[in-house]
Amino acid sequence: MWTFLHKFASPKHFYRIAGKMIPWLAALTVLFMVAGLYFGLFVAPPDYQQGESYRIMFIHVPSAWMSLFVYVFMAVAAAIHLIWNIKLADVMASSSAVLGASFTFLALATGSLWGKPMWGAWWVWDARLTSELILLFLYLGYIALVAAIDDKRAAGRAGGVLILVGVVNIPIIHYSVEWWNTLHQGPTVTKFDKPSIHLSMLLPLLLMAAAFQFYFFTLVLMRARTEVLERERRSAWVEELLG
Amino acid sequence: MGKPSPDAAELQAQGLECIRGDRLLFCDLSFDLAAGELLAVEGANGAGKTSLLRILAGLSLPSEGSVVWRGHAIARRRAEYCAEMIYLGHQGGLKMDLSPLENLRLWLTLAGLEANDDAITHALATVGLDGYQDAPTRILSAGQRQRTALSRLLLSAAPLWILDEPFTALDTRGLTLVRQLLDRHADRGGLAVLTSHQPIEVSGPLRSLVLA
Amino acid sequence: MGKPSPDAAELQAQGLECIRGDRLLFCDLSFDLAAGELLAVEGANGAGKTSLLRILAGLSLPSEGSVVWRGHAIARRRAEYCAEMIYLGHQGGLKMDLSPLENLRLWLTLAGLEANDDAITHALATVGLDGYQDAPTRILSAGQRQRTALSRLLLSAAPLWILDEPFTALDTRGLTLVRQLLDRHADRGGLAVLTSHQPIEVSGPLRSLVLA
Amino acid sequence: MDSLVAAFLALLRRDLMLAFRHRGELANPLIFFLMIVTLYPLGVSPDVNLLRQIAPGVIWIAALLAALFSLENLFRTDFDDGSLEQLLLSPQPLPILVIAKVLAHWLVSGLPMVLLAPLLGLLLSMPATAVKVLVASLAIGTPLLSLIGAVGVALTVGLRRGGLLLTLLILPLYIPVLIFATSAVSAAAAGLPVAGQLYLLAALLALGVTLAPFAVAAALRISLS
Amino acid sequence: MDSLVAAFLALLRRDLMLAFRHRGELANPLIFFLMIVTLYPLGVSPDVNLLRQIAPGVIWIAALLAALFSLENLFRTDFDDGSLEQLLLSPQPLPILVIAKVLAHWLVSGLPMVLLAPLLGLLLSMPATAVKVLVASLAIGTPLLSLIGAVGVALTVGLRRGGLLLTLLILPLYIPVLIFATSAVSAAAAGLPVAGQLYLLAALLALGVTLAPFAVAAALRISLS
Ligand code: HEM
Ligand SMILES: Nc1ncnc2c1ncn2[C@@H]1O[C@H](COP(=O)(O)OP(=O)(O)OP(=O)(O)O)[C@@H](O)[C@H]1O
Ligand SMILES: Nc1ncnc2c1ncn2[C@@H]1O[C@H](COP(=O)(O)OP(=O)(O)OP(=O)(O)O)[C@@H](O)[C@H]1O
Ligand SMILES: [Mg+2]
Ligand SMILES: [Mg+2]
Repeated sequence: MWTFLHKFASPKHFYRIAGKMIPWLAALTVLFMVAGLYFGLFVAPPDYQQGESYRIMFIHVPSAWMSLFVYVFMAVAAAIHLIWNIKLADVMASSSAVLGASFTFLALATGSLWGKPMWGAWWVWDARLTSELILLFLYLGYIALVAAIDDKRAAGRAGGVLILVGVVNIPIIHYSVEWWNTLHQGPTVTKFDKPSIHLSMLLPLLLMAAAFQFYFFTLVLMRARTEVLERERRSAWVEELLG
Repeated sequence: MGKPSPDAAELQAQGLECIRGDRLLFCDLSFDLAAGELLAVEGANGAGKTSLLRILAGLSLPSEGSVVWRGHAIARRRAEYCAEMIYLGHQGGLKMDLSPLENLRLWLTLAGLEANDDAITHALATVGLDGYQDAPTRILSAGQRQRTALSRLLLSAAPLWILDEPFTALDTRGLTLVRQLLDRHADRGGLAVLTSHQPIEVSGPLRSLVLA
Repeated sequence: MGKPSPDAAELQAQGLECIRGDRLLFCDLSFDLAAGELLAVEGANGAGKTSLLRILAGLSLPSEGSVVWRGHAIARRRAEYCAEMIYLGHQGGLKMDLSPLENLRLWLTLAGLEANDDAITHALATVGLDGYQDAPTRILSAGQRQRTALSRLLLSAAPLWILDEPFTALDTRGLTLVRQLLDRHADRGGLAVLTSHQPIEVSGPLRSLVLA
Repeated sequence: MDSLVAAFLALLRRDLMLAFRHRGELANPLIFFLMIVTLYPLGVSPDVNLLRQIAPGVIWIAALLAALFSLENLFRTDFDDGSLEQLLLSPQPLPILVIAKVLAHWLVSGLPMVLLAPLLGLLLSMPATAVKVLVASLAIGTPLLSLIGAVGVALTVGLRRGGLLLTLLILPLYIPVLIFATSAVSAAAAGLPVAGQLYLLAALLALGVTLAPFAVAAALRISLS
Repeated sequence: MDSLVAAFLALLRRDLMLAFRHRGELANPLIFFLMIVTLYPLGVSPDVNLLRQIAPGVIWIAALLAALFSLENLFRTDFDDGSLEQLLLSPQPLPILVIAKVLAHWLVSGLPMVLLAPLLGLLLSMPATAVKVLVASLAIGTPLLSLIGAVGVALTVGLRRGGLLLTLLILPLYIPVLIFATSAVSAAAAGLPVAGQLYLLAALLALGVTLAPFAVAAALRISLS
């Protein structure tokens, strides 16, 4: 296992293995996405309170989850990079940032689309909404910092430190709903002991969540591959590859 | 470059490589330096002298290779290495709003040495700053600032000196002074790595390393 | 110092006095400089060379006396004087985030000259910065920055050069280059006031002014 | 004359280029304002009525702070790298060059605020009429902030750690601008006429544009001597 | 060990000395803070009820901005004159030296605000119980601001014109502090218990004191390499 990891962590092997994984991941993304959309849009019944508008949940909730997940993923990668000095981890972190920011933006946009019928306003200064906005700022801060430093190695490590420091905000975003009584929905799905959501709605939600996960990994690997090529452009194997 | 003689060598550069931006400044650079040896790093403007010295001082990391001090990679034993090394870069590291005396006092304490005002005043007088020890550094001339920075060499017993263009802005008496300091350092078994675009005339042997 | 010969003199210092803090750096300092003459200001560290040059450039005011250019006190005709003079101080006046090309382009325009990219690229190549014209100045080495600053001398036809330690950080080829520039400038009837702690070897005559 | 125009444009261009060289920088003022405005619902209260009430003041104070924050860059970096020295040695009239620099500063720090104000007003639920006046007051007031700020920076540029001293010098001069501007916006929200305050602001701006460049030029010469 | 204590004290002393060398500087953060707070009655509304309502938020936001403003001095000047390089070359453990610098920053910028808060609370007509909690929240929160800020500055110190970038990096990290602190003060004003929020702040501070110095040290090494 360890040797496999080490092998995987070498840029050359990563490039090759990732190249093989991408088509499979892309196929899974499409599969889950189609299934999720089908169950979500055609099978799941309208909500007894919200009618049809609740269906935006199938985009909103997965992207909100992803916005948090990607940050944690980046934090883990940054930690690996800083502690063991594995360059590939940095490639992963920096390739994820833009995706994370996009998911966050998507959660914000769909959330405010949903907020209009639900709360009568596009935007309210509620704890969870605000903290999601802050998450967007965290991503943007990382992107700006990395872009501002010329030296790639230094940029990666500086960004890593920033990401790790920002991790404190993640639990705050997640628990903000419990700490302050706010407008936003409390945990409905993540209460595993007694899910307060009907199965016919839960199933498409989970399918969509899985689809988003696969989508993220597909894109991250694709971005990481170009990034690896860019960084290793001076090495023998890349020159050989590009002829 | 001299042959590796690992037993005597105090400072070793092992296969150093430095890449800045797209340019490879040097690669596979190795040398050993034994006690009492002075090494002049030479090269045209932009050859990579400053980059090399910063790597030797542990301020930046080489993209390949490592620097070894008394048998240990410096990245592993940073504190011990820093206690035995003085680095003087292009900038003196002086606070313009403090006097030379205050600047040196802090520097000595940070270096883990005892800050003795008499000793500092004496050192400042030696480098020709008699009467300036309490003036704010801001008003000193370029050469006087350089002298203040150099007076550290008098105050510490660190065996390794890493000096980036120590002769900048010095007048002829200043030059002589630094040369004498280097001579004495080598006599006592100290090591020094330095750069300079002016000839370095020391009485002992001076090895040189040319960066192309 | 040469005798005053007011007719031929282009630059005149008349009874200059400079006091910094409590110290009188120089007083009653007068000299004349005619076309084609180079003046080396000499003196130990802290003698007041930089202070004098800044007064000559009109950047600071002397406590007594005045600087006269072609018969007029420079304080009166600042614009005309500035158009005919180049001052290079300890700092190059380069923006680290811009490329040498961009830096020079702006400088030329500010100096009221036409900024011609080909001419600038050519000048940069002459000072040995071929291939660096579009790199951010931040990444240049100390000597390369100095060369960028010096390339102004190639681009302007100003008759008066005021150069504070132009040889700093230059390697031997850089030194030769600047010496050649000075020679050519004198041949063409230009004037220069400069300081340096390194010997200034020019082929023409070099007057010198020693500050004690 | 031609060479003066060329110098003016070149300087303006350089300062804008420096501001936008780092790819991200362009978006920064935007995010800065958004963030400062975000602090209020969080720190004060998310209550819509309250927010609407404090909105003009909050946006204007943010504009003021943004100007203050970015002022350091106006001459400080030029001073540190010696290019201010070279500016003073240009044969072109210094006050004109100063205007180029101040203009660049406003384009980077003030203009985005003017353009962003409608969005911020919306976020803080301001009424539409008030938003219009807010935009107008920002359009007239922010150049004034840049001009006044430039005088302060020019005076303190030679001093190390002038940051706080600068604030001390400038904020009292900013306060009249703040008062006129916010009172115009509040008047608009209350349905009252606002022309008086806006004319006053415009008069101040006219005064600033004619006098400030000379003050800045003089202050720079003193700071560098 | 002894030499570590000596180095710590010497660095602390130097930074304080630098701050107080210019006679005026000592009063500056204080005046800055006072001024920001006075902008509100001017810019927002002099209505007492409104002011009382927004007071905790306003005071805290001012504290936050004052911290942000003064941060530049924390490492930037040291970087520019090369003394940061020398700090990194000290054989003493860098995180400890970082603590000395952050402590000096807090003593100059944070402590005055804590001491001044009762006066400001009075000026904005806050009830006495709330003022007490305000002081407590500032006492726990401002060191946290200095610590978090230090990380941001350390990350951006090598970059020219880091001002806006710094804001972008730091403000998101400041927001939790702001939220807990102001919610404590509002709770106190409403007669609710506040121990929860203050404990949380204290926990964050404990976390900050133990972790931030390491993050700062790492960031400094990266920025200088
Ligand atoms: C701009 C507006 C909104 C934003 C920024 C936002 C943000 C978020 C975030 C960050 C999460 C993930 C929480 C976590 O897993 O810890 C989430 C989940 C969720 N949101 Fe929103 N939201 C918004 C509007 C809405 C609206 C209007 C509704 C519907 C009433 C809604 C319903 C939900 C639901 C049901 C969940 C799943 C909760 C769970 O089980 O964890 N959101 N939202
Ligand atoms: N980020 C970068 N990208 C590309 N090139 C760089 C970068 N940083 C530095 N360089 C180049 O690296 C070279 C080495 O610079 P260094 O300062 O080490 O030279 P040096 O030998 O000390 O020169 P000098 O004698 O002028 O002081 C320079 O040519 C410089 O242009
Ligand atoms: N404000 C001041 N108060 C007191 N003395 C000052 C002040 N400013 C400068 N000096 C002194 O003036 C002298 C002249 O400085 P200047 O920079 O002109 O010297 P220089 O000849 O250029 O020296 P170098 O060869 O070192 O560059 C120095 O001794 C300096 O200490
Ligand atoms: Mg060098
Ligand atoms: Mg000098």
